[in-house]
Amino acid sequence: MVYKRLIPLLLVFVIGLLGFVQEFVPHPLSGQFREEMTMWFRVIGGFALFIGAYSLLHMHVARIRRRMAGWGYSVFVFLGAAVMIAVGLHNGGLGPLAAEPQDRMTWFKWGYENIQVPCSATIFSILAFFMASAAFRTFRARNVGAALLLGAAVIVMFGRVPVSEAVGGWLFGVGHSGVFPRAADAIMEYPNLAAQRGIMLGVSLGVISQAVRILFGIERSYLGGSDE
Amino acid sequence: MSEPETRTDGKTPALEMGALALLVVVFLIVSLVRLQPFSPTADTASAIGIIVAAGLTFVMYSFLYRDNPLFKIAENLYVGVTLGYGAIMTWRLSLMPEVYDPFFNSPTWGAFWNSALHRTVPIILGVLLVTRLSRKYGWLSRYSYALMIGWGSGLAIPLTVHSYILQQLSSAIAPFHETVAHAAAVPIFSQAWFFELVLPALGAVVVMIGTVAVLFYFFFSVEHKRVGGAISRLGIFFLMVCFGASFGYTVMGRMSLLIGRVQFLLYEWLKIPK
Amino acid sequence: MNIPTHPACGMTLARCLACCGVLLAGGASVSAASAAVPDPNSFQVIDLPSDDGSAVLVLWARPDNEVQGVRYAVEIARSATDFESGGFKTEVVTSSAEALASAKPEYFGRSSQNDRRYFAEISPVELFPPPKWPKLTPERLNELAKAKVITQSELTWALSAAENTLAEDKLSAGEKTDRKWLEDFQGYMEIQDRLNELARTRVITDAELARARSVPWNTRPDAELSAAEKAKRKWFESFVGYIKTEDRKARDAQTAAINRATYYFRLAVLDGATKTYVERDGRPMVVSGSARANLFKWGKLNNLIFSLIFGAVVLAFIEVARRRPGLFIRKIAGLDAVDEAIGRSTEMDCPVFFVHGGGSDVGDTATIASISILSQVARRTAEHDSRVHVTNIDPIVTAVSQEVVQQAYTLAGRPDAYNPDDVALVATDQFSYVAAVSGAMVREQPGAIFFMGYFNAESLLLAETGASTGAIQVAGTDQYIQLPFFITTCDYTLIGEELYAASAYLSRDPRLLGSLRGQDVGKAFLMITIFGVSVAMTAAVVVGWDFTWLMDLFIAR
Amino acid sequence: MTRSPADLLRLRRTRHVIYLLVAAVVVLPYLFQLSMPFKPSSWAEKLYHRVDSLKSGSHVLLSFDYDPASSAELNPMAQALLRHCFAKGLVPIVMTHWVTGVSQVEKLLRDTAEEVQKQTGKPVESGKDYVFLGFKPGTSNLVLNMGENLKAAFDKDFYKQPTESMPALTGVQSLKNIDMAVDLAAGTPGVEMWIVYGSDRFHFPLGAGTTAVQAPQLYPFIKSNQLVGLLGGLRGAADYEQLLKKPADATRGMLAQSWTHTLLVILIIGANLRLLAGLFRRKRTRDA
Repeated sequence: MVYKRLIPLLLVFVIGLLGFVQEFVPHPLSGQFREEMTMWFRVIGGFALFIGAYSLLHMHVARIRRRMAGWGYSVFVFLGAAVMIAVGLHNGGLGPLAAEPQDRMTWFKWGYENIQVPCSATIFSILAFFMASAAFRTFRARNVGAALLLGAAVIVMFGRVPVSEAVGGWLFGVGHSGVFPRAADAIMEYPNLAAQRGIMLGVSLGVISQAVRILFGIERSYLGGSDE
Repeated sequence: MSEPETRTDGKTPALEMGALALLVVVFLIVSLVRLQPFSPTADTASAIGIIVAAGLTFVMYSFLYRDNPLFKIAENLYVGVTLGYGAIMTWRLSLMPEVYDPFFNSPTWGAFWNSALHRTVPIILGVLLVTRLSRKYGWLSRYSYALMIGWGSGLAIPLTVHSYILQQLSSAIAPFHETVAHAAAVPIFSQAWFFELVLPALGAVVVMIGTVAVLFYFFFSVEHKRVGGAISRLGIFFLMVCFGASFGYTVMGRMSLLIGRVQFLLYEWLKIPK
Repeated sequence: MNIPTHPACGMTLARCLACCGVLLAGGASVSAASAAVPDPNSFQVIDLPSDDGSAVLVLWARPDNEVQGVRYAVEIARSATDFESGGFKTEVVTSSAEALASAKPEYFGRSSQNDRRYFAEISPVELFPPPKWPKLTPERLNELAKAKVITQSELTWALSAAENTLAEDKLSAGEKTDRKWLEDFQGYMEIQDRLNELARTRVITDAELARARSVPWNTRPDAELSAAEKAKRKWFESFVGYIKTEDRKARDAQTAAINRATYYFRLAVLDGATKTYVERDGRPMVVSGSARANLFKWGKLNNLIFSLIFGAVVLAFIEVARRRPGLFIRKIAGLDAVDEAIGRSTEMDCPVFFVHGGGSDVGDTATIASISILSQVARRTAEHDSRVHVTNIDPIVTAVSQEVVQQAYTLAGRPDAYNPDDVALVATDQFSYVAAVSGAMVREQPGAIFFMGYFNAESLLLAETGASTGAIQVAGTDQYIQLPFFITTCDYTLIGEELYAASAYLSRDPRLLGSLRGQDVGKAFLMITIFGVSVAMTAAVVVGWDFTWLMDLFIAR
Repeated sequence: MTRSPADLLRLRRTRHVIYLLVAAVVVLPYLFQLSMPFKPSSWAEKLYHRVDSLKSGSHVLLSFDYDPASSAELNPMAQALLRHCFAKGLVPIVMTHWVTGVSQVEKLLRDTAEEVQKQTGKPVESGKDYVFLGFKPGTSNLVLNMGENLKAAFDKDFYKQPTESMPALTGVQSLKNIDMAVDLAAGTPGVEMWIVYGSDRFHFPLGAGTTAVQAPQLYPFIKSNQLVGLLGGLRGAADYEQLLKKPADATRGMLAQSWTHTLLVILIIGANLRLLAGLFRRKRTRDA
């Protein structure tokens, strides 16, 4: 009990207090201390990799072993990981201990630039389609709130692109071509700013109070729910 | 572009399977014709790279139409590749420079002892972190989190107060007296008076009312009835405008991502001239 | 025509008379200037407050009858005797608004005195920098060439570079390479010259000393070297790197020492040609002072006070809640839908999805909140005898979630129904996470989906795919840029702080309810401040009071 | 809101139609090149003029905190900024907080340097005319350390050259010595982190460029003068290109942008007209 709970909680409190205090201390020592801690976390952080790799692969092993639906596809996870790690260690013939060669292509770079990058970019870009469909489906002025939501959206959306200047000029005369952009800016600068400031202040109070709970060992869920 | 290149999933009729196969063939032919990967002059590796990238792009888009075997393959491959990439990068950027080199590549004994002195504890903590995987010894990892999360929380308090509370508070307060001070000289009912005093002041009022109303909406200890109800409704309205606005603002960014892909497919895969 | 000017203060006689009323006798220049000399008692040196000990402040009063645009010379020496020997440095301060103490409220506060005294910020290490390593002189280079350390051709480059003092951008490509060569060689020689010293101070062992000595200077590219030479060079490079870091530490220590030392100061008024010292009993007055590393940033006092008070309030309310359970908390729309959603997916015999945000991290507020929501959701699913799928992107959050879910099933009395593979890490990177989760959602057709925690761009990608499966969706995040997407695609959305409140609302855990109450007090304070101070400040401006101190209370430094 | 399978099917059909429309609207402008005038937003101008006002030889820290997924939006900005820096003889100190960004940032930097070299004929070398520090883990803590001592935080640059005696870094001991910083970020770690741990503590002017999504989140910081300027999304990049008088990818993209936005606006209005019509019809039937 002492080792499993008490000491960790004490550790949290002590280190947290140090972290809190050093923020107020201009003395060089506090700077050096922070540098040291940073280095510690860089080191510790590296080890999280093993947990990640294990838990991910573990799930796919289970799928394959249990012949769960679509287990065959899980093989490709191992394929991708294995090949990528292999070429990464091979590192264009220099081996894992050398720095990556800058001047030439390695298969590791190739895999990154031709598999990972296009996949990420494509999935990200799917948002374009989803925004269109989401907007079409849900931007209906059913009540005041919804009306405000869609009104603001339409104005800002339109005001952000050059075409709005053309349309504005055509509607309100050349002198007023900036109508839509200005309206969009106004919305962004006043109501939007207000709401965000509200959320921001509320959330930051939440953050602080949680930090306090953690420091005083009241919030412990990060230690894992069950004790033993 | 989004017109799916593949149109099937396990259960759909042979017709769609056929269409899928056909599209794959078409894709390959087009690629080979446009990029000539095997012509003696071409840089085969990068040409094939572009073909793979373009193929994956289409496969990912095909999900927009329907889930299908090619997507399932791509999805799992992608998960694997990111894992592999992450692993190698962690080795290169964290484990090698922070753990391996300081001990096994130290130029002098001085350097070695130096790293032994400073790095032993964090390395032990790192190893403890990994015990998370074991049901029996998992609790050991708590020492590592305790350190990381404790430090994080301790640091978070003053920094949050600094940049999110004080900064925001002072810039929420400033506009009023600054506009008033600034526009003190301008004659009443002049154009300048309107644009330099009245408008900014109105804006400031809107922002303040909005901020307060939204803060009130997040008030949990009172029922939102009568006056309170009215204020929190106002808060909701402000939130709605805010959400609408950032949705509208976001469209732009998302569209440009799509544009990015289109540019890739047009300029690099199909090689159409700019 | 030429206007007669006063020899001392260089003003037209008329103005000179007006200002200092000196006798017309030209010889009386001393008394003339002395009238414009600061009061000796005001001349002082103090440590720069709230800093890491790298500077001192020199202060002196502004003379009542100060001459327009006069300049003050602050003379700094390492010992009082250096003033005679001339071994002192001079900082010149021109009388202006920036030079007045009132220009730096963070140093001197806001006192009406401040626009009547000048200050100069002096950083000793800038005036008395630590000695630099001597540059390679032509003589030295010739010796080295004789000693066969460098070849004749190398000598010629080095000499040409050493004599060439043109600026970098004026050099031809050839000259550039020469200079580069010299710089590299300089670095090499510095190390070589310092090896003995390093060995003496036991920074390196004798073996390493020998090894370092044995590395010859050669400029041939790696390609031309033998494996052994390559290895030697590689080792020497990392060795140099190590020595350099050691040097940096040493230099930092040196700098600190230089700053810490005591320095001696004189103050003079530069008036045209003449230089009139601030004097005490006939001799130029000398004051001394030294910089100290301080222990508290006074500028951050408001920050500290707010943190402490707010923290105390939160803790207090948690205690209150412990004593009197069942604190009131307003209804949160959407949380009552949790049961409905789970119930429905049970009827349809579909799994319940719980999706952690792509930015989740076990130290993050939203993530911790979502974990405690998860425990409630899992509890209810267990009671409804339905399955919950938890998708994760962060290994540690995965582990915690597994424990939480297992616990929930145990509490619901169905420990057997818990399957660890239902709580899985499905990907390690944002968009592969999206791909994996979207695929899973489409294939398993969940009846209810919960998106809780720290979301980035994945929010809409996941929620829209989820919507296409027809599941009931409940979302919550404190990332306000992502909120619009949840609002438009989910049936219920917890906005910002509501997410934190949700865990309290569902669990009725007094600790959470208490801190929620504490946060409400904080919000009340913020609302009142924003409103009250704005009004007060505006009123002050209108009436013309000086309320800057009120604003200072909220300045973040 | 329970949905019947029929509803879901209809929804799917509508979705597919919308997807096709969007795709068409994005692709078509590329097949018919047109151009469209627009004037830069005030915050883009602020940033541009701030950079433009720096003396040649000043050090500008550029933190490119994004990965390939958002390069479509941020690469044009990065390119424009680098071009501007090189043109004005400023010394960009480039770094990234995103592991996944390293290689593309490196590529972008190299390409831009080469391009400038070609145009001006003057050599643009790493370590002399610019520095690429590359990536180091530690995010906020890394920034704090750079504030203490930049050369200790990065003792070597990306190309393994020691930073200690690097010509490009003369006079730069820590973040306190840089003349300006600009952060292009696609998320966290990003601009807010740079504000909290960087500019607020070490007092250098900070400009920002973000994906259009992030931008609204930064308005409060502009209002409170914690940011000197802001480029929002592709439009921001296009604005900067306009100001630089070097139109490139972003400017080209604005056209497709305009059309897609218009399409969305039309879709939404259409949807609401249908809603109105629906209400109207229901009212009719009720009256009858």
